Amino acid sequence: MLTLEHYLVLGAILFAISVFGIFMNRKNLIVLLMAIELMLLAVNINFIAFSQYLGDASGQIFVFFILTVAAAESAIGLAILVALFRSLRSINVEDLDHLKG
Amino acid sequence: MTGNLLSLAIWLPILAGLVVLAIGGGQRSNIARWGSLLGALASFLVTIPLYTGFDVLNGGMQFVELKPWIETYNINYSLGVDGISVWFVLLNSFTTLMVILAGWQVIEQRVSVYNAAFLIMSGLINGAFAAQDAILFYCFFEAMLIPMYLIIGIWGGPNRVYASFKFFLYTLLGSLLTLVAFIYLHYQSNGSFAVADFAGLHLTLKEQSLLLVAFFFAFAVKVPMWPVHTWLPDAHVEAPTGGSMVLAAITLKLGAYGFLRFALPIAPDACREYAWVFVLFSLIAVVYIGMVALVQTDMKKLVAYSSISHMGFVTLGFFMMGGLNHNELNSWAVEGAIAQMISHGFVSAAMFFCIGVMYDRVHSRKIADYGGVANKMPIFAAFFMLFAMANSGLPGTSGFSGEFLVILGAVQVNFWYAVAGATTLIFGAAYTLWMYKRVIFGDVGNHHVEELKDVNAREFLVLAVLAVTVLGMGLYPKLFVDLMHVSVNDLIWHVSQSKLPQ
Amino acid sequence: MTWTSLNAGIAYPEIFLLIAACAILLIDVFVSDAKRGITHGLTLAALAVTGAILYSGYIPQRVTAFSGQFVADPMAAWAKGGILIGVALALIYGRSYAAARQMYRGELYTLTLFATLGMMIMTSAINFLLLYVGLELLSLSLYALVALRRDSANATEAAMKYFVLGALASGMLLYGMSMVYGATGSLDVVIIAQKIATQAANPTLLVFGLVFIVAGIAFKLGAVPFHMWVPDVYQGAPTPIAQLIGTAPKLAAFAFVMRLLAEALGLAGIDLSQIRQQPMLLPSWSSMLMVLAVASLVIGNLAAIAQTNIKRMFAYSTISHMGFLLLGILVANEVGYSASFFYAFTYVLTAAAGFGMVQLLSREGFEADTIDAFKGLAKRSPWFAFMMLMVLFSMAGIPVFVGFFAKLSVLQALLNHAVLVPGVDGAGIDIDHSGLVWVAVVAVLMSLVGAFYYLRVVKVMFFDEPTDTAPISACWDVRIILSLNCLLLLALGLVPGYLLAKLGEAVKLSSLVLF
Amino acid sequence: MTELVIFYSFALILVFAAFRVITAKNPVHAALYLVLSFFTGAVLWMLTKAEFLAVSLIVIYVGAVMVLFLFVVMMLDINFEELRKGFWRYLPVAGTVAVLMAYEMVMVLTHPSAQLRGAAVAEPAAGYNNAKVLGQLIYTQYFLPFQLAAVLLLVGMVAAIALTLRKRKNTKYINPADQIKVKRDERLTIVSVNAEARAVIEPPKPADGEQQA
Amino acid sequence: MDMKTIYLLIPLAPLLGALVAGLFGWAIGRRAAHTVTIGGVAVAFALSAYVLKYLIDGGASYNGTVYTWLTVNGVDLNVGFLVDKLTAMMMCVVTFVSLMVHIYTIGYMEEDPGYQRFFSYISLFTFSMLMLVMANNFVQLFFGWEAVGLVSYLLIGFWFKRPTATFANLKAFLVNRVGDFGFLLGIGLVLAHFGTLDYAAVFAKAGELKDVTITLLPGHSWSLLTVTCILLFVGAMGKSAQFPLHVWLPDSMEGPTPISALIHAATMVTAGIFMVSRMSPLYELSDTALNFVLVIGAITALFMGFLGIIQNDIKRVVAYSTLSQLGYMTVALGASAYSVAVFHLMTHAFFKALLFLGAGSVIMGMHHDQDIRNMGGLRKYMKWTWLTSLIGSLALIGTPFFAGFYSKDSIIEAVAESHLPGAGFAYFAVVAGVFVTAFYSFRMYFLVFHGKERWMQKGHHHAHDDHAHDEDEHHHGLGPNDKPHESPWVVTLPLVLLAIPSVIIGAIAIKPMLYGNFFDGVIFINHEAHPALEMMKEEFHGWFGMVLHAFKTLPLYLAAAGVAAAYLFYMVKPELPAACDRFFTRIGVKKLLEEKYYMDHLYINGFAALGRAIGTVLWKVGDALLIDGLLVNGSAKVVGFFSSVVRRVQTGYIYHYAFAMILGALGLVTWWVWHVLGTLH
Repeated sequence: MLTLEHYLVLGAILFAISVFGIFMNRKNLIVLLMAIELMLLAVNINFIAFSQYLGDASGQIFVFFILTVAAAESAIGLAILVALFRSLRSINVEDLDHLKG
Repeated sequence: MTGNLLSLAIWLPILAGLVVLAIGGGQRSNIARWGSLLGALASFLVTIPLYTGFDVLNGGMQFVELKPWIETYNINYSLGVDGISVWFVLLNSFTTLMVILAGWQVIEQRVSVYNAAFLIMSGLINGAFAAQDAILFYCFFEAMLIPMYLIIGIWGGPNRVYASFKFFLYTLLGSLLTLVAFIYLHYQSNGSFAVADFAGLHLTLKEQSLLLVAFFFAFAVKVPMWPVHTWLPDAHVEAPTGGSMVLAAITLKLGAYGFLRFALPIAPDACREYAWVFVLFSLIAVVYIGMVALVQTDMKKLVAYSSISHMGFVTLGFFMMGGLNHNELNSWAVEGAIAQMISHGFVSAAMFFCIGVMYDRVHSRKIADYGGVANKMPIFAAFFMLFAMANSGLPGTSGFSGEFLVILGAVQVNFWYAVAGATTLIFGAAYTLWMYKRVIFGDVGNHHVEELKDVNAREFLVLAVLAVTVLGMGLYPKLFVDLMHVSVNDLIWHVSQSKLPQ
Repeated sequence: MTWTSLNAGIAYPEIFLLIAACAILLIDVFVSDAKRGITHGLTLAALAVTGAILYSGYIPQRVTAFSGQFVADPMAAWAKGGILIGVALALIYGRSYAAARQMYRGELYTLTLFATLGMMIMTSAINFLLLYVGLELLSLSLYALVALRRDSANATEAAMKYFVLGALASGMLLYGMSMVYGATGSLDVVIIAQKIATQAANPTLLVFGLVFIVAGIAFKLGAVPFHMWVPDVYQGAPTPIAQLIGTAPKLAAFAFVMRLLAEALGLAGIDLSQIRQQPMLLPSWSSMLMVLAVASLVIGNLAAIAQTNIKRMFAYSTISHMGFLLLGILVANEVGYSASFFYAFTYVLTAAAGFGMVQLLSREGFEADTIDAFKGLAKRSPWFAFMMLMVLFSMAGIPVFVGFFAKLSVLQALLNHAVLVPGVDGAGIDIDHSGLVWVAVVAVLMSLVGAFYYLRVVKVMFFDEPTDTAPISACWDVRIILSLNCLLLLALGLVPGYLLAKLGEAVKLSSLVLF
Repeated sequence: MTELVIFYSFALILVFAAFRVITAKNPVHAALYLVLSFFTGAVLWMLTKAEFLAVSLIVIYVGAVMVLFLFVVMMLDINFEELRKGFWRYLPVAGTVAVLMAYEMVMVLTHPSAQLRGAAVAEPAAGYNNAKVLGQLIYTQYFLPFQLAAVLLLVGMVAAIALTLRKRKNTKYINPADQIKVKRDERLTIVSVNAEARAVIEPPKPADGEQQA
Repeated sequence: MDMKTIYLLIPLAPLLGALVAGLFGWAIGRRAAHTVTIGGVAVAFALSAYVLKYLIDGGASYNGTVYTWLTVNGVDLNVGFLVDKLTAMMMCVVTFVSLMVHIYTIGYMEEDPGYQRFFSYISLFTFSMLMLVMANNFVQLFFGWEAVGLVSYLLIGFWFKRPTATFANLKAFLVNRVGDFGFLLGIGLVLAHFGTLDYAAVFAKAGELKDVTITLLPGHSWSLLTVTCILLFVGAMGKSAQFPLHVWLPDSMEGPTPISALIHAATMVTAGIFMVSRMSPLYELSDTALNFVLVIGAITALFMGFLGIIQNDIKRVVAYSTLSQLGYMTVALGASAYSVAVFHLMTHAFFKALLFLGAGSVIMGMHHDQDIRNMGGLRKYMKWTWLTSLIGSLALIGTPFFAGFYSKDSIIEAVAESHLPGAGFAYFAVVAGVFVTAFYSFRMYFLVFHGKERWMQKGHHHAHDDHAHDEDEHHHGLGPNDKPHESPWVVTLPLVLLAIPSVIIGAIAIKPMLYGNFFDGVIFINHEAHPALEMMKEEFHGWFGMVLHAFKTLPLYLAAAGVAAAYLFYMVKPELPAACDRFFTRIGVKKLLEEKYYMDHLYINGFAALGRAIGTVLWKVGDALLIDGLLVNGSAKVVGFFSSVVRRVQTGYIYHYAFAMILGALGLVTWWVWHVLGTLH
């Protein structure tokens, strides 16, 4: 029987993978953005699972908003990426080290 | 009029300072000078009624003012002076006047800021002495650091940055802990910050001890007691003359005053329990610092160390309080300590001023750069001699009264305390007069000394006024001490009671 | 569902602001670069009108709208007031800075207005979804604003870091929210609180979610170890934007924390004696915040010492200030919340003044963001040196500036709490509250360290000789408002009672009462 | 049972795809793996009868967001060889933390106290219409967030334009408004030529538009 | 004029003079300065004499308060006068000698630019000394005590350009401070146990506290009075230059000669003797203390006399003689013969002032050369000086009929009668001292006034004393062809006036002072315990009888032997001293004496150097290294170190930032979630 636990564990694993991706990735900013999308996916899985488990639609509404926000967020993230690339000529994460200390 | 004398004493100098800042900037140095002199004079005059109108038989707070300030925390604008604190208000206003005069020609840069800083500080210090609300006290106590920091830092000597930081952070350390203590007491006293309420609390020995530690850090640093004294020589050496005068004459007293007002009444049992620690530190201050002062090569540093040593006497006196050791009340040492505080206010201000007079001419504080000053500046040498003698505690000068009483009080508690304390007779004379000998006596030491000119009218005025106070307090200390009897007795009675929870 | 049932009236400020933002967005299209002042003026006017509406619509109680998702209470009103002031100050101080750096564009204003809207939503939202949307509205606008000076490598780098880490934090927050949702079956703050109070919630999921929520909040506040974006963003972002990030959002974040932790997860309005039967939710987040607060105080102050860039120094100091803010919140009672509220409110004013000074000294081609830029300011401009002095001492918490009273109120709450609940026995609430005394001691000791770096700036201003002798070129409005802002720090220090009382009252009136 | 098989198989694909997203050497591949993840995710959502969101996920993400990603990846002139170096160097630490994280999260969620074991994802009632339910909620109860979501998208748009739109120096473009506003005098200078004297010809003052070009 | 006003006037008149001369000396000129000061002192002297007369005639002694200086803990600390015969006698001595010195100074300091200042100082001194002797309580006593110390300091360093002078005055002040250290503690003990500082009240209570003991070290208890008296006596040791605190007095000769006469011979140095006599009701109760006093006095009397023998500086010879004589007085005190001590104090005041002033006159004549080896034959040139000096010397060595004889002989007798354990040694010391005194006195006398005029032979000769190397205007000495001249009348007149009492005062005063009722009610002697004076009283048969008796005792012959030896050494066989010198050098005694028993070394290279060394160590190690270096700057460094560590963590890399966040979240999960799970199950 498909249970809530299945979904939550899957969400947890996805979450961990995306986290792993964020601090493993030292070269490519784009992949970083993708990892964030993955994380949101994990959260969404949670919400949907809970929503269906609770028989309460508000969780799904939340997912809907997360999708919307994520879209806007990607737009801005990519825009920043482009702007960054224009000034830095690189999207290498390791090149982003002018601000430190 | 008498209703808000204390407020006047606090806010008048601050206001004067702001006015000086506003009108005396830029090239208008003379306006700044005269304006601040006027302000300081007015501020001093308004404190006179505090003395004349003081009810000697009343040990409680007088000239009380009470207005709510921050009602959320029940913090009040609560002022009042008793026989102990009234002197420091007067002393402070007086010293400020001297300081303004002392810096008259010497300070050429940013005169208005310099004078305003002192005026504002004067008001703040008055506030600290008059505050009867812990937070109000704390505000004044801390805010004072700012003008002093600037004074040392802007007009100070070559190493002024280090000194100013050390001064500020050292003293801040202690006061922050005290703030924690105050807040703790605030809760304990059911939401009151009134000092009197704090003193009425019954606290366990552990609580009292922790509070005492906090108070120790705040007030011992300010006094300064050994081993938290090392900021003082640096601060004194680097500060301009006026700064040193105020530091020595007033701000050190604040620390000692804090002990009287907070540590002793609030944590009497802990004070009794750990009195030996304080006595030990005080005696170390007298002996150890006395010896250190002996080998100083910088006049200001020497006088700074001497200040520490003298303040050691003050703290020694406090913890010789009869209630701490005997059942019988014994106010010798306490009144001696307070007299010593007042006297040290005059003497150290005078000493620093004297050094300032020479520094202004030669631009060196090194003893070795002088010699034979008496040949060129006989009047100055005479004054300096008087103050040096006062610094060594010669009878007939103010320096004697306090030391004498403290030693008399100490003998009654423990003979050996008195023995260690009385070594100041030797050390005090040794370091002061040895310096005097090397600086003033002898043949003209070098061409700088050769070119010296004797004191001008302004310097003469300051020296003369200080001389009068030093002699006056030496010859008739009763004038000063009579005011404090009742308050001191109250305090001692208070301290002699156990405050442990029943 | 009718218009009246929406009760939209209490959201008029937000509605107006939204309309105004859209209008300005449109108007700006027709404004040439030379006449950008129109946009500037309109934006300020919009903020002012929003404030006016806010003021006129003030209700001294908790009123909800939009199906219980939006609440207007005195706390929100005060917070919004602070936010509007903070944003307005950022715009005013930043005008010439922006003009000199190709940032003086309509987007600066529209995005700022949208960010403001986000902040206002954050303060008033009592639904996880709305909270999230408000947060994102703010965040997205800020990401863009940081990068607005797109030719600057530092700005875009800062934006990128901010963005990536912000998204990560959002992810954590969402994850936490999903867990709480799963545990309580609702996104509504009030219902969640009720479920928790009646033990109708799954404690494991709740605590699990709580951890992630705290992490998300900590990021927003910039608490250690979720702080690392702060210095880089402050330094990299154009100064007005750094100011924007460093001021108003702190208030929004405070409200956000209040809604999430105090109201939803904080057992607000519950008799303390009932704690016995409760899972350790309240003590959990309280002690989590304690760790974060102490870490922030220590790391923030220590790191600030080593800085040479004043914006970066401000950033670390912000971190430590947020530590202090958290100290008040973790007390988890009205006294503590009031204290933190006061802290956040005054911090907005203080930080705004600090950044204002940096911008005052900056000019075309000169950022003035190093501490050395302040060298000899007392000689160049005694007045502003004194103003900056007040700002710094206020930040350091020296009386009689308002910063002291902020710290005082927090410490007071902390220490009183320490004695108030000396560990309710049984029930497993095993936080040793007397330990909070030591937290307070750490806090004050770290203030001492903090005083050092503030003093260093004062030193540079007053003790050093100026290396840069160019006259200060700021226009009169900036001079006046900046001076007023700084003097306000002093005035509030002299008379803190009113604001303290009002904010305390606001917190009290706004508290969520469940039963 | 069928559900479980479907779940496990798609979940495995999802995890694999997610893993490949972050480890793929080429970001184009990563993006494609991400698409795959979204597809599998959508399938899993379908399993819970959340059809509307499953469709939305594909429409929004695969249809819009991922395309955007690919655009950017291809638009930027990136040296991928450079970006691939040293990826595995940090694996031990990062991997440990990630595994620990996953382990802890899973342990918490499967802990008996979480009471999730055996909690079936509820079967919706007959006649349940996912889209309708959501729609009703969004336009009533979630009216305010809905409006704000619109604002968010607006912010995204404004931001993206503000950050990326720039007037290139080499591109010539015209401003129609300027063109319309042009007057005869600005275009045509009538010079009275004196046949015998040398004429001094004032160059015409260029219009705003031209100057920009 | 009631008595109180008179008593007030006596100290205030010199004070007024001092203030006028000191503060306005620059305006009023020399003549006015010395007129006003001399006037003040003269008034004081006249009134003192009147007071003495009044008291001798049976007037009541006075004990009253002038004003209350301070009130603490219900105890009044007053400024007040106790005028009884002891006081009156002291007042007369002080004012008389002071008056003489004032007059003398007109001549002596004629060329000095600090003329007014000098007059101001000596008048101030007179005031201070009067305050000291007139005190009716310990506070005022201490006030006067320190005030005379101050003036002494000022006067020793009067020629402040000379390094030796400023060294000497600092030394004097500090050594005195060591004494005062004990003195103050003594006063403290008095207050602590008597509850008052008024003489009368203290003395009244002394009997009650006779058996009180105090525990200063655990397990040891001392008699309160013993401790108190010894502590008070430590003060006297400083002021009256008793071994081992005597080292300042010889050096104090750096001051102008008039003050050597006034302060360092006649008055101030006897303050200790006066004080102990005053405190007789206390000392009488402690044999231990008396014995201590006796032994200290004996040491001083004999060993300081030895040092006088080898001095070549005319003033130093007199100074060591003063030390020795002070030892005599102290011995008398120890023997409970307070009146004898005071008696010797008085006679000594006259003849020693005379000797000093005479020496000063010689110095003037020699143009400020003080080395007796350069003198000789001055008798011819300076008749008055010669004569008066001879009288002084005779008085000093105890020649019968001269004042010193009566007092010194009485001391020797008193010691002989004393039963204290140290009396034997003391007796030996004082008797041996007689010879020594006679020898060095007449050594000086012969060398100065008789024999060849050596300045002519040797030219400008410098003594080996360091100060003589000083190229100072006051030390130019006499050229080979110069002739010394007798000093002006202002100098010789005081000599004559002092010579008169030096001869006659002993015979006049011995009976009333020692054996009469002069000191009744003033000096208290426990005759049962200390019967010396009683026994002497029985043997006393008038002053003439005493002279006759003296021929039957050793001291007179010893004195004669001393004179004879001096004559032999310095008149008859001038080569003998060199031979002795070689002998004593060989056995090391010479060196010991030259180095003054190494006491100066001990103080300067021992205590003072040690103090400075400890100070340096405390400063450099304690303050600079440990407190500042380790604690203050150390904690700053630690903070700085952590700061740099924290700073380095902020690498600028997003993945590190994210990593920190993840770790933070993981930490929170680990700690709290597992925690909760643990508690739930």
